[in-house]
Amino acid sequence: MPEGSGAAGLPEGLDASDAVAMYRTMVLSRMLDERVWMMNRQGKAAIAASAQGHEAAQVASVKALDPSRDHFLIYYRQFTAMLALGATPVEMLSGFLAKSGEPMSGARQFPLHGSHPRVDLFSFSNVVGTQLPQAVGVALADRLRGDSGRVTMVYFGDGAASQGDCHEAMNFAGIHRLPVLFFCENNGYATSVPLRRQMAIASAAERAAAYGFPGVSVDGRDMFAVYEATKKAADSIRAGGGPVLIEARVDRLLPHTTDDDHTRYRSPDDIGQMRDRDPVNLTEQTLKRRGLLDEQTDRAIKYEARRTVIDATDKAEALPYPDTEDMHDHLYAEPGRAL
Amino acid sequence: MPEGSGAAGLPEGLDASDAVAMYRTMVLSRMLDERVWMMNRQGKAAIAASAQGHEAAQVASVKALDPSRDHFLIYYRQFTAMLALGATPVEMLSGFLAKSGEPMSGARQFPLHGSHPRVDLFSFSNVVGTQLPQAVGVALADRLRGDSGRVTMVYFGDGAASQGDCHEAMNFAGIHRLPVLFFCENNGYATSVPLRRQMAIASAAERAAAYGFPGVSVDGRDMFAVYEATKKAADSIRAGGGPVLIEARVDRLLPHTTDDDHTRYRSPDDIGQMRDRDPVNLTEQTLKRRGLLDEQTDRAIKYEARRTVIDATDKAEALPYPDTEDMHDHLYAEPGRAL
Amino acid sequence: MATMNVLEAVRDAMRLEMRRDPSVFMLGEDIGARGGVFLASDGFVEEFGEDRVIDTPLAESSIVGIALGAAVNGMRPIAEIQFGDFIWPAMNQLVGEAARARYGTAGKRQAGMVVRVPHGGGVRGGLYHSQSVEAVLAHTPGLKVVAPATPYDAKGLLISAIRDDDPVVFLEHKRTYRLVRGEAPEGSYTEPIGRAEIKRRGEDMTIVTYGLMLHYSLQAAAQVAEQDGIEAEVIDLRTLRPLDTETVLESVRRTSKALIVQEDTPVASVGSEVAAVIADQAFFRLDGPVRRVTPPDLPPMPYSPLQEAEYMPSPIKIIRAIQQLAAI
Amino acid sequence: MATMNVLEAVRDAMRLEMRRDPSVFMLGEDIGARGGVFLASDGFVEEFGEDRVIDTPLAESSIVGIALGAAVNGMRPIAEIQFGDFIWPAMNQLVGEAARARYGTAGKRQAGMVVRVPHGGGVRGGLYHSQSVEAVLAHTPGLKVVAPATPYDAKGLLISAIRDDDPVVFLEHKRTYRLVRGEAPEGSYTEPIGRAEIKRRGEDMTIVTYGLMLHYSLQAAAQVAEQDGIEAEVIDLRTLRPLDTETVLESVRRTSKALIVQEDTPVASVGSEVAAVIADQAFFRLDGPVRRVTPPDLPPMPYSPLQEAEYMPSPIKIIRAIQQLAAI
Ligand SMILES: Cc1ncc(C[n+]2csc(CCOP(=O)(O)OP(=O)(O)O)c2C)c(N)n1
Ligand SMILES: Cc1ncc(C[n+]2csc(CCOP(=O)(O)OP(=O)(O)O)c2C)c(N)n1
Ligand SMILES: [Mg+2]
Ligand SMILES: [Mg+2]
Repeated sequence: MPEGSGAAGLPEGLDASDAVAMYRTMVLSRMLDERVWMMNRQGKAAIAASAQGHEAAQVASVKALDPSRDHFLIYYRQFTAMLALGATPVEMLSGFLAKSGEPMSGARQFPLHGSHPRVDLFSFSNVVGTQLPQAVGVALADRLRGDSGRVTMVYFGDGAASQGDCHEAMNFAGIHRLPVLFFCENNGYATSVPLRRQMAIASAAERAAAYGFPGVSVDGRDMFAVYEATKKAADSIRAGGGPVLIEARVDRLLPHTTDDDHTRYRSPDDIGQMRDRDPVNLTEQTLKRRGLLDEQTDRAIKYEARRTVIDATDKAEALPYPDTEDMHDHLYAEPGRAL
Repeated sequence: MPEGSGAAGLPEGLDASDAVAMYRTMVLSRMLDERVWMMNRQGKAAIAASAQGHEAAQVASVKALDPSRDHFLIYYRQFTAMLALGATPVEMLSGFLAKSGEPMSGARQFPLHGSHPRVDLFSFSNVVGTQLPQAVGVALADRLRGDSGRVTMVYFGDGAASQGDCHEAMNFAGIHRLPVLFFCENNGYATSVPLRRQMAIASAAERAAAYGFPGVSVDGRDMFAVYEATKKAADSIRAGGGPVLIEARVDRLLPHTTDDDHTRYRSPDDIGQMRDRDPVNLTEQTLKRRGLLDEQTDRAIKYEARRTVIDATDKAEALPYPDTEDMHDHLYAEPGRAL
Repeated sequence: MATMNVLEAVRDAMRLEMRRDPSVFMLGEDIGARGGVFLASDGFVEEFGEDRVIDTPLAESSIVGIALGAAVNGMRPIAEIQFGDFIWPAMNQLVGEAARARYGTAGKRQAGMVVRVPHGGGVRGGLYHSQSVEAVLAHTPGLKVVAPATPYDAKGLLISAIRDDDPVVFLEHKRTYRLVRGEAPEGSYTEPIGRAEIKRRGEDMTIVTYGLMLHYSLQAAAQVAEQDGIEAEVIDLRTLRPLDTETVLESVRRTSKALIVQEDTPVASVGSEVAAVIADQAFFRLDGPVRRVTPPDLPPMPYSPLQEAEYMPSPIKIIRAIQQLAAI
Repeated sequence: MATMNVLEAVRDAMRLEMRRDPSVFMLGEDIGARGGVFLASDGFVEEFGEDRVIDTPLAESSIVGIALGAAVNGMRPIAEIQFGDFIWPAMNQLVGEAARARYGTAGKRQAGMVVRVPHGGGVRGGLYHSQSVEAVLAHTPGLKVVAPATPYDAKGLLISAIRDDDPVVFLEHKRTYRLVRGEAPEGSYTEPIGRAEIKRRGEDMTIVTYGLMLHYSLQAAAQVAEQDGIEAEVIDLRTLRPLDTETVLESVRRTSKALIVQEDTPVASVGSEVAAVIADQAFFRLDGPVRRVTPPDLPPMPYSPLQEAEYMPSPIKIIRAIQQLAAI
């Protein structure tokens, strides 16, 4: 972990309570994520993609931005990011259970898809990579309005980097030096396809050079490193420095989704090794080692998270399914039912 | 011009008669191309894209390859390349006049589109960039059959480099180290859009690094430089070294097509400067300076070209239009007319 | 009122809206200094600047994807796809994303944007500068698809499209650009999206058409009226999604016969839908089959001139179809 | 004969052809070690090696574009698009390029390739794992489009598709993969592309359908036969392009009534075309409107279970439509 200039060697901009709060979100995310997986096994959640292993990268990258003015385009694996941005556990579970009141899409879509009513965050579709040109368009709109100082943060996976849309988006952003932060959560796999079958280079960050802006690769299991890199990038973007690409190297601790079985394509060694660098554990150890977290607080955080999960589960399960009639709404601005 | 190790400082692999033959093709191409433009102004050719300014790059890149075993995927501006590959002047004109016997598509398509009956060369469509993944597929087929030693040569413009397909193609070729030569004729414009509005980097060749293979930028007005770079790339590809990207820096001496007026977006200076580096003139001067071409031969070449153009014009104009009934053929392998 | 052609009507509509609303901007290939390959934005970059008239790289998927993102963030983009034939790389962003931005967020986001698409044949465009691309667009819930045929409709409908809060694909038939002239108000006005218009009254049969084919159909109708005394009603759909089936059905119920004329290939097309709606909802008022005039089921369209002419529906072919249907 | 489900039939067909013809190879996302997300190629990389079972990057346009290039150079690729919903980025290479490779070269090149597309809904797939994508494909001259509903048809038609010298899009309904079991020969056999099949005989009306809806239609037909004495004939189109209009017309001329059942949304769809053909060519034999059962004209399809169930056509809805049409 980088030894920053702040308290207890924290990166500038973070204090001890921030660090603990970030850890708290990670713990909550992990436990809620585990619950979702269980709900799938119980037949309650039709499908889930887990953020386990991505927590540090997500919580820290969100922390480095400013949700009061920045835009967030996410993808399906951003469970922790959504919590960090303010989605409630009940909201999250209502998505997995496809229940009424689900805030993103009214449960028309898979979990995490749609748009959040309180946060400037959207994810229109499951079609991998489409968010990248859209993010560039969001940033362009800010530029055209003269609305400066905002960052458009777009998350994507290593898989998405292979899409034509990724190229077109980065190229346009580079030409116009738009305020876009391209944040690649590189977990080494597009479902089952390993990185060496996805690109002939060592790091996705190298791609930035092809578009004339900086690319940075960072250990995505290290919350402070991600925070520092993202903060630096965001500052530069806000100052008019143009786009930045960050690659956060993470692990996908679980199979691609609840439908997947990663033992078909990952060796026991591979799976074992990544478990040893679980970012939630790493963060816990680091915070304790640095004296930012004591045992008692940690226990309280975990207890609280467990209670929150139980409570959210009860509440989400008690929700009804959306009315069938509702599916006819919002096709066009004009009200009116299709045939 | 590079001073190679061959005769009169020619690049290895070229002798004096090759150099003259290449020049002869350039002269013919230029005169025939001028004729085509004129035929458009006369209302005989509905549309034409000119290769003027691209001749050296095309003739030399073809020369560095081996049409008896290599594959060529071209685009609409490859007028000189087609002549160099063996298309006859009458064939070329029949395309512009949309006449019966047009060899590529039976005049179903714009000139230069379709597939040549004698050369392993095709261009399915006008949709810019689509040839790039197709070329990768052609090379993949060779690889799968164990048909080694063949190069798949794919030509494209700087405009095409912005397409998602370009990214996807290069990425796949890089991963599988396929025998593809990506040859970009960078004339600085996609129709009216100048390079700085197309990419934030100085040279399209820089893109290769993003895909893990070498990229080379070469002065495309210099026939010998293009030959050397292409030969070296082809040798390396044939030896199993994987793809290479070559950017040939050229000028588009005329407007984008006969429908265009480039004075709308190019300054008189810009237009004037490029005329001073006309590759046909440059080549003539170089060959003469090096003693490879005397005045008499030059005159003969030009005389012969003029005769060829006149003769081809007569023949092509005398051809009938294709039968209307023919348009029903070849929709599927099975004969039979659509409704 | 002023006399203008379709291209001028399009230009006029855009200029008026660009002047009126600072959130309107344009992006596409060669729309800046070049003024668009058809000169639809001639003079725009000079008047509105490079920020609002953006020459993009040659990359259609991003043109639509960026427009979508900008629309979601409150701007009103007008994206130009240079030729309909080049819309295919953008289909994912258009059909998969923009069309569902509102529906997939249950109304929390919207994508008020226009995708202008010069399209259609009969212009010596060959296989890749002649296509009709409306079938898949008309199929897609969430899109609006407009295909005007006259300067009046082009201008009024384009202004409506720019102000619309949903994604509108605006199909401009290239052949009508300079060929079709007509009256239109000089100032701003709107025509409603989603309404067909009866462009000629008649009681013997209903011709349903749009785009360039409206003009061929009107020519044919005039001729059969004169030479055969057949009075064909001609409906210009104008909007292909949502379809104004009411106007069509009301007419067919009156005339009892329907002929559909389109330039697009026949299978699973806009014309198929019109026929299907008639066969379902006007069946008992029909006294003859629902006929269609379309090109052959071949890729649009051959480059060589005789084949192109043979491929395209023409007034003559429409006349023949009218006569045959009238004789039933 | 063996009993198998649709997924096993697909796997069997591919395995047999991979063994028979070394020019057959596969490319797509997760088809290697993962065996495909539906396990259609389970065990293939082990048997045929990484060269012939290629895990591609996540990039659909190149999957189809590379397949096309390989096909043109003499191989017989089977490209997999993981879900129909993700075919949109590849539309350009498929509809714009592959479909026209033969036509645009006047027969000098061909693109014998298969694009396998698991598609369809009723699987809790939400807006992006449920789509029907056949309309635009069926619209496109130069493509062949196959949509089998039974293991027998899936296996025989897929073998035909792999051997076909033109691009074939092979639509596999995800819900049928494990749900639908049936008899099929163990060895190799072909079923002809372009032929519909009457899957149930009847004289009171003709139901035209395909894919998952075949099974719902057969259930509905059996039930109305039993409870109402209505004998519906059920035609399985099997191939959506070229359409076997002969079989449809022969049947409708016999039964005088037509009901079209499809899972795709209604507008400008395969069902529209079938209706249009009937309204044109069987008009004088019809004694009732041509009816359609489709989902509402909304993006397929909501994720929440009650809405999804309401969205999908069902045997009950088909029964109601049969009864209504029979009563006319
Ligand atoms: C265009 C498209 N193709 C295929 C899929 C199916 N799919 C869903 S996620 C995924 C892998 C994505 O990998 P990556 O971008 O690395 O994200 P990760 O899941 O690893 O976080 C695939 C192939 C899809 N959703 N969209
Ligand atoms: C996908 C697509 N978009 C737009 C066009 C229209 N168009 C034809 S050529 C061209 C410019 C191509 O520029 P470049 O690739 O640099 O080739 P050049 O003409 O300069 O040789 C454009 C925009 C097209 N043919 N295909
Ligand atoms: Mg990944
Ligand atoms: Mg260029």
